[in-house]
Amino acid sequence: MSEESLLPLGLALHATGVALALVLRRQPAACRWVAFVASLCGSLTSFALGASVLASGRPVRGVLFANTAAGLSVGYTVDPLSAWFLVTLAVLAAPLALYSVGYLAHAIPPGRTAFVGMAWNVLLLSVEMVFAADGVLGFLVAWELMSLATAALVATDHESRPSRRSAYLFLVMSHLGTGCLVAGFFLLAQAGGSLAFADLLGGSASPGALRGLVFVLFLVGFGVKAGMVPLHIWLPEAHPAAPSNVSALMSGGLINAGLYGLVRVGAGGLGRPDPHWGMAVLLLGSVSAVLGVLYALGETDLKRLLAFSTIENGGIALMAFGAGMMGLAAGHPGTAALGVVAGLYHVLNHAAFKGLLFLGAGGVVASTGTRRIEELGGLVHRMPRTAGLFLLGSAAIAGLPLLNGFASEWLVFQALLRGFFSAERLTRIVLPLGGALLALTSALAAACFVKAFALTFLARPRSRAAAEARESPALLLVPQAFLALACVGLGLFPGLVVRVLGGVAAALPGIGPKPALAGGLAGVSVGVPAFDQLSPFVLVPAALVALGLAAAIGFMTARERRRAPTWGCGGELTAEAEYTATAFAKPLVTVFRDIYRPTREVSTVETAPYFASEVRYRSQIGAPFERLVYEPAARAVLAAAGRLRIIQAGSLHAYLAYVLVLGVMLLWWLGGLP
Amino acid sequence: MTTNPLSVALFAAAQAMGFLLLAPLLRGLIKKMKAAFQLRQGPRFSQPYSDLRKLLRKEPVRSTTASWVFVAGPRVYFASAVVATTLVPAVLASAPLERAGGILLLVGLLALGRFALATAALDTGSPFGGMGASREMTVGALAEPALILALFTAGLSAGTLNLGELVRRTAERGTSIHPSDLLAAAALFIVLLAEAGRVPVDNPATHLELTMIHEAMVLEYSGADLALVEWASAVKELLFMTLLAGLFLPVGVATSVTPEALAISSLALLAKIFGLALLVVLVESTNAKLRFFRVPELMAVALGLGFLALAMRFF
Amino acid sequence: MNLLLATLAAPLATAGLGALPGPRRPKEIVLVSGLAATLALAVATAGRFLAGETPVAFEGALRVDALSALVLVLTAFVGLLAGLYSVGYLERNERAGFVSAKRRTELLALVPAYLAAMLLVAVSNNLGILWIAVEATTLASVFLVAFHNRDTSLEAAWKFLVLGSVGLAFALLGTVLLFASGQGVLGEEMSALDWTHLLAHASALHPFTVKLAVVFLLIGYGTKAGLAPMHTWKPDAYREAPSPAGVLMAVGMMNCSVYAILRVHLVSKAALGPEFSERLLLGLGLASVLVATPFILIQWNLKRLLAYSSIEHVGIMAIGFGLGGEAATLGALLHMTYHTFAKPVAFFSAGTLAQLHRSSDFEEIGGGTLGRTPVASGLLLLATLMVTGSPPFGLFWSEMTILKAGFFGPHLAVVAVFLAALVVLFCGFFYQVGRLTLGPDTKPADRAVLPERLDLAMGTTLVAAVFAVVSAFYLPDSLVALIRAAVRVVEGS
Amino acid sequence: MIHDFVILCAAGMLVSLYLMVGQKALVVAIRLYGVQSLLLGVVGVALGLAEQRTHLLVTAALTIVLKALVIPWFLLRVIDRVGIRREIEPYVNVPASLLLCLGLTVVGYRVSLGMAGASQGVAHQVVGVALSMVLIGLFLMVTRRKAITQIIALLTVENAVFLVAMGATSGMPLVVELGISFDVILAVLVLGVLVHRIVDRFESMDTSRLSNLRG
Repeated sequence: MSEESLLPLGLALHATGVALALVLRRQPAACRWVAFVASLCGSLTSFALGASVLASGRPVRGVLFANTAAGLSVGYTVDPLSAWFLVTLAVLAAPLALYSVGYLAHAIPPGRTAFVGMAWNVLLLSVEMVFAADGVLGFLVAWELMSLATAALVATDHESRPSRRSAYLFLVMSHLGTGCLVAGFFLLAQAGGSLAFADLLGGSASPGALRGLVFVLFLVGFGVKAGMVPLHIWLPEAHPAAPSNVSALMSGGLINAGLYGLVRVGAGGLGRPDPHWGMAVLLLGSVSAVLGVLYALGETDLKRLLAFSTIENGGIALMAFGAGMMGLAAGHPGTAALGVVAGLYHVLNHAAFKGLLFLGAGGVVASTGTRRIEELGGLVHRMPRTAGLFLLGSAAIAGLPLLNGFASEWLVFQALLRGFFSAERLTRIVLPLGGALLALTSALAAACFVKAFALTFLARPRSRAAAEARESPALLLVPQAFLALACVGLGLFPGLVVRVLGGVAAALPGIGPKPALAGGLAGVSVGVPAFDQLSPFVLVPAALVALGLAAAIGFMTARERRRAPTWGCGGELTAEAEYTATAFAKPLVTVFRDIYRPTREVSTVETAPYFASEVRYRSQIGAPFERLVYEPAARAVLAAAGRLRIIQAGSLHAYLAYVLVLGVMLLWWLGGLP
Repeated sequence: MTTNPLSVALFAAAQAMGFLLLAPLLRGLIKKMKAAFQLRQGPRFSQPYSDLRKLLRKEPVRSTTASWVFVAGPRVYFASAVVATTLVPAVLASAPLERAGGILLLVGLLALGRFALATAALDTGSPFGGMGASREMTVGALAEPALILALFTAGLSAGTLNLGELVRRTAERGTSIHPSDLLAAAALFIVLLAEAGRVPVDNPATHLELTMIHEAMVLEYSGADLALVEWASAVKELLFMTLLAGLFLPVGVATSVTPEALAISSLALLAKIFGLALLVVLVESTNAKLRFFRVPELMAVALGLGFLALAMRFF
Repeated sequence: MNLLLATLAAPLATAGLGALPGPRRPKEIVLVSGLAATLALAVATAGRFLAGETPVAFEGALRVDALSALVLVLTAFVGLLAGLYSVGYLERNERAGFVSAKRRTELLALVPAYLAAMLLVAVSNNLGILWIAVEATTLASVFLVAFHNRDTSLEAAWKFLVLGSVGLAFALLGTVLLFASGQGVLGEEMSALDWTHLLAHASALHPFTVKLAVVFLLIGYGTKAGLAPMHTWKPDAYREAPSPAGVLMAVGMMNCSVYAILRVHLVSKAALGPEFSERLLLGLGLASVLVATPFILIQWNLKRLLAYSSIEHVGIMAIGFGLGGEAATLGALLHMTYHTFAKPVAFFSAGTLAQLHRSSDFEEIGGGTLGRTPVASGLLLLATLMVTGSPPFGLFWSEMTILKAGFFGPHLAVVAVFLAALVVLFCGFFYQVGRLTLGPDTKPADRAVLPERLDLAMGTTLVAAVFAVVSAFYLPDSLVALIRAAVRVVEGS
Repeated sequence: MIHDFVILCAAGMLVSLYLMVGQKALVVAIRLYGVQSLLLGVVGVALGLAEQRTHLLVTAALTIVLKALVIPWFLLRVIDRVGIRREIEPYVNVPASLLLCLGLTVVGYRVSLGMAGASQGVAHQVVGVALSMVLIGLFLMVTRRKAITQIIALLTVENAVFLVAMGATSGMPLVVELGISFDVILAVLVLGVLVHRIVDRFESMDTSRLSNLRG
């Protein structure tokens, strides 16, 4: 089977999935299997393609279809960068497909199985096409399809207002983005006239005001999808509203589309970037990362929490890319490569652990019927496997050593620090600031996921539903196990990943070969002379020994162990007394109150003076961007439209007057002509 | 330095053992000196050892609510601390496992320990555990950036983030007291106070629920579990002091494995740590514990110091 | 007999037969077969043209070049769809117990008559004939607007007729002036007003008079096309006219008016160079797109929504022609073609919803129609995707072609505004259709809804949908050749 | 001299239009329209005789018969049927209307100057008159509420067009001419029918009431 035919094959598989789902819409069970097995095969195919391209480093090209009338043909090119994103997508989508089969069975009404199956395959098809498109039009088609399919999936449960609303919000935002992309691409193509990426994004764009404008348009257009603050507002709404398998795909797969675009244009695609570009990306990334994790920390809805953490991780990747772009601008391909590598690595890792976490959350939601952390708790006893996997995911996303999150964040730090020696003054302040913010981010992420895991799974159940939860079936657990395995593997052998990514970075215009980092089975080493290196698996034996020692100490010394109820200050300790998620986050919310702008209300019901029979406490975290930017804008537009209603007030005389005025104006203008 | 796996393993084991054995002594030392400051007799130096022995004898009582997480927590915490000791150069100007990684890995390991313990603390459903975990993570979240910035200052001025390499280079270069080093050291010291749960951040001696952080977190632990936690905390404290000493005044560090070099550097290390301990005691006995919500301000100071250090060094 | 004349005669004959009293079935069969014949003849005529000859009649007063052939075929296609749908439409109304036999006769006669007039527009080579034909379409359609004989339909018809007549008066003035501009050049016999003749002598025409004429002609035929600010009759007329008539107006009439405008544009280009009329078209087009935007955001009625969408689309075409150049013209003609395929789906599905709910107002239909009338609502959503220019459907390609040409051209500001308007239009359209089709069932309790059936009307809608979807991926080579040839006609190369 | 005569008639038509603007009685308006059409016919006859154009004569005859006689008669019948005699207060009062019409006349003439170079000497004055008539007629439609008035105004616009056809060209080709006239008649009939329906339905000819379709 030749490489050229792999992508068409994969897309065809997805298409078959759509068709078969449509045919079998009356038998949900069969429909599930067919649709998602098709999607699984499609993902495997695109994985094979991506892998072979990454292995050989040679791009694969081909033509998909041509619209003869408009004289437009849509071809594809899978170069290492595309390949990397294809692989990332497949790593997530393959287990997701399996999960979906089991999940949809009891997560959505059977009548909609076919719909979800179709939209799902369309979505994957379009995302793969986004990564593979070799020209503007093909890209835009795929991009639009992606948005539409996603919106459709978010609106799966369209009877509920939130999902309708968030689907629409998503549609609007992504259209704003698409508009910017269209303008950007065509403005860029204006000079050459060709719409092929090879000509547009080959780094041939000549510097100037126009190029700056184009980059801003791209930053907005792709930033929307990447969940970049302040364009992120759709993300925390849309991701939770969708079924969990879709949420996982959106968080782990779709924001990558935005990041992909930014790498394409940022890393030499528009020629050597201006220094400000990289700085802008870095700063926007830092803001996204910090705000994302802060809001995640303040969140008590499990899936919203994960969505906000998606914004955080997108931000981390952006920081890396930003640092890379700054390096590129300063003429240090090594640093640029480091930044790109770090960012791409983090993208893959994020796909792995965010997928894992969303799937776990999906299992929890499916078995308890609630997403509110306050109503969960104690699940570790009822769903031990899910709990274990979720804990691993949490540790990974918190950037703890020996897991993949740590590896990529380590590289991001390296990227930020490498820029250091080679940069001028302003950069030297921006980069360490970025480092500090990254450190803050990962520390907050640790706090956030202690909360996410411990308050969901540990202690006593805080609701009936939680108390009666039951473990997810194997069909849901196996994919999670796979992703968990990916988290461990990617964490233990960063060297191998970096070696692959070095090739990807080298293939980018403007970076070229000789990235300043070496990777191998032994691990990663950055900079010459050795600036820093990382080989986690050296630590594995030490860790095992130490753990063994600890276990031995605990085991040998104590003769017998006793079980006793938790000390409740003398009283009976009930689940109500437990620390809640809100309480857990309270100190940090207080510390960062200037960002959260929380509104709280405390109401006390006093039976007798000084004897409160009950105290109610509500705390709401403000949404500044919606409140200060988007809602006023929307209101203004609608108000303006409402005022324009007068044009069509129903009076024929007015209508005739329009014609008269137009006529008079034109005649007057004509009379003025020589 | 050496790369032969066996010798590396031995080296690592030796250093870890060293830390494990000496850490309680440091605790004892500090207690004693504090007592001396307060004109009290105070416990013996070896008191912490006896405490550990006692705890190890006792049977651990575990909550009926708790799960395996509760058991795993202290062990991971302990392990992470022990592994961390193999990443910092102590007597020799090289860390046993420095190949594994540098500053960032060290910070990561400490974070891992904190993560494990905080998670486990929430397992019993005791409000104190929750409170402690929440506060520990808060302080940690603020201390970590400061720590990283302080370490970066040292690392970047030496041009490497690998602790062994770092100490070697500073040792070759000799101690140059650049103002930024002082600032960074100060930041690191504040972080040390926070990480070791010292006044003014926390008070290791108190058991008054509303003020305590670390103690609240481990309130439900007993017996060997508690012993592991305490021991690991002590190791962490010693670790931080060694780090401070190694990074900012690398006087007499052994760059070669000769008996006299080792002897000198061990003595030097002991002296430095004694000095740091004295400093800690001074701070502890001259300051009152801060209200919890004032702690962030202290951490902000540390962060500011770290950033300033970096800026001064490179701007 | 002349194929061209046959093409025109077929619908006329159908109309005549339709006007006769008689039982329902046979008349319906006559209608459908007549319109089918018309389509066949139109295609044959176009085939003749492609084969290399140019069909003419009345010594060149009627003449088929690429542009005419394109419009002819598209219009005949819509005519057939409208015919099929109107039969189904009448069936439904009888199920619901409206529509007397008289009304039925009216519809069965007027639809083909209207179509005949439109076809005449498409093939007329003569300014005078063109004007007469357009006037005829107006007179034929005014009673279709007034069909339901409600207060509102009378109002709409009145506005439609008065505005239309004013427009036609302007067009006539323009025609006369154009004739006047060629005094002593064109001669005085009938053929003096032929396009071919005018184009041949374009250089000799008196420039200023031509400018004057072009202004009046553009306002005049712009009124029929529904370019802002002469668009005001459209929403009323579309809301009141029965769906089959609506689609004839929205697609057939629009194509024909655009055809007329194009002819004027050609003469103007030949006589004055491109800038003059291109600037006018650009202005009117942009105005139309911008006017449509707010009303789609605040719309309260499904059919009016479609009216504003068609104002938007005619604006897009005008912008395309106004931008000028090979690419933009191709985009505009493609837009016309794909719009012809996509709009019927929208009109028919909306018409079905309106008919089953006995109203086209959003309040009276109520939300969540996807639950009550899944097929129609699904088709409406599909149509929404099409008319908002979403990929992979045809209008996306044409809009992209126009945008590309625009961004490559000098009018960056205009194109930027245009693009922004497109984005807002998309959002507005989806908001309206979304709140109609999605969500929980919020049908007003007092309204009964006819059950959805796979009747002839629904079948027609499905067929139209299939055509629209297929056309996005595949257009027959002959049609493509026709479009390309039409581009050459407009670009005069 | 024939040209002066033509221009005189044209001016007369304009005057009649001004008179129309100046008063409110429907009957008078219709009569004025008749006079206007008659003048138009006279123009046709004059030009036809002067330049020996038979088909111009035919058109002229057609105009006189249809527009000076048939249509007025038809309209008068309509208002008899409807029984409405006076135009109620227009949107713009009479003095203001007259001023605005002056302005419109200026616009018309200003444009027509551009045609001064056209082949015939008379052309641009006639066109000037005609353009101002078109604008004023439209203005009349904008400001008057009664359906009939609007129809009359529309017809005067048509007259203006024919004036151009005769004065500025040597008459349109006959076929076209006939077709157009036929269409105009049809249009008037249809308008009349609609007016009937409207009056039946709304008991009024006041089109300003027809404003229920908004947005």
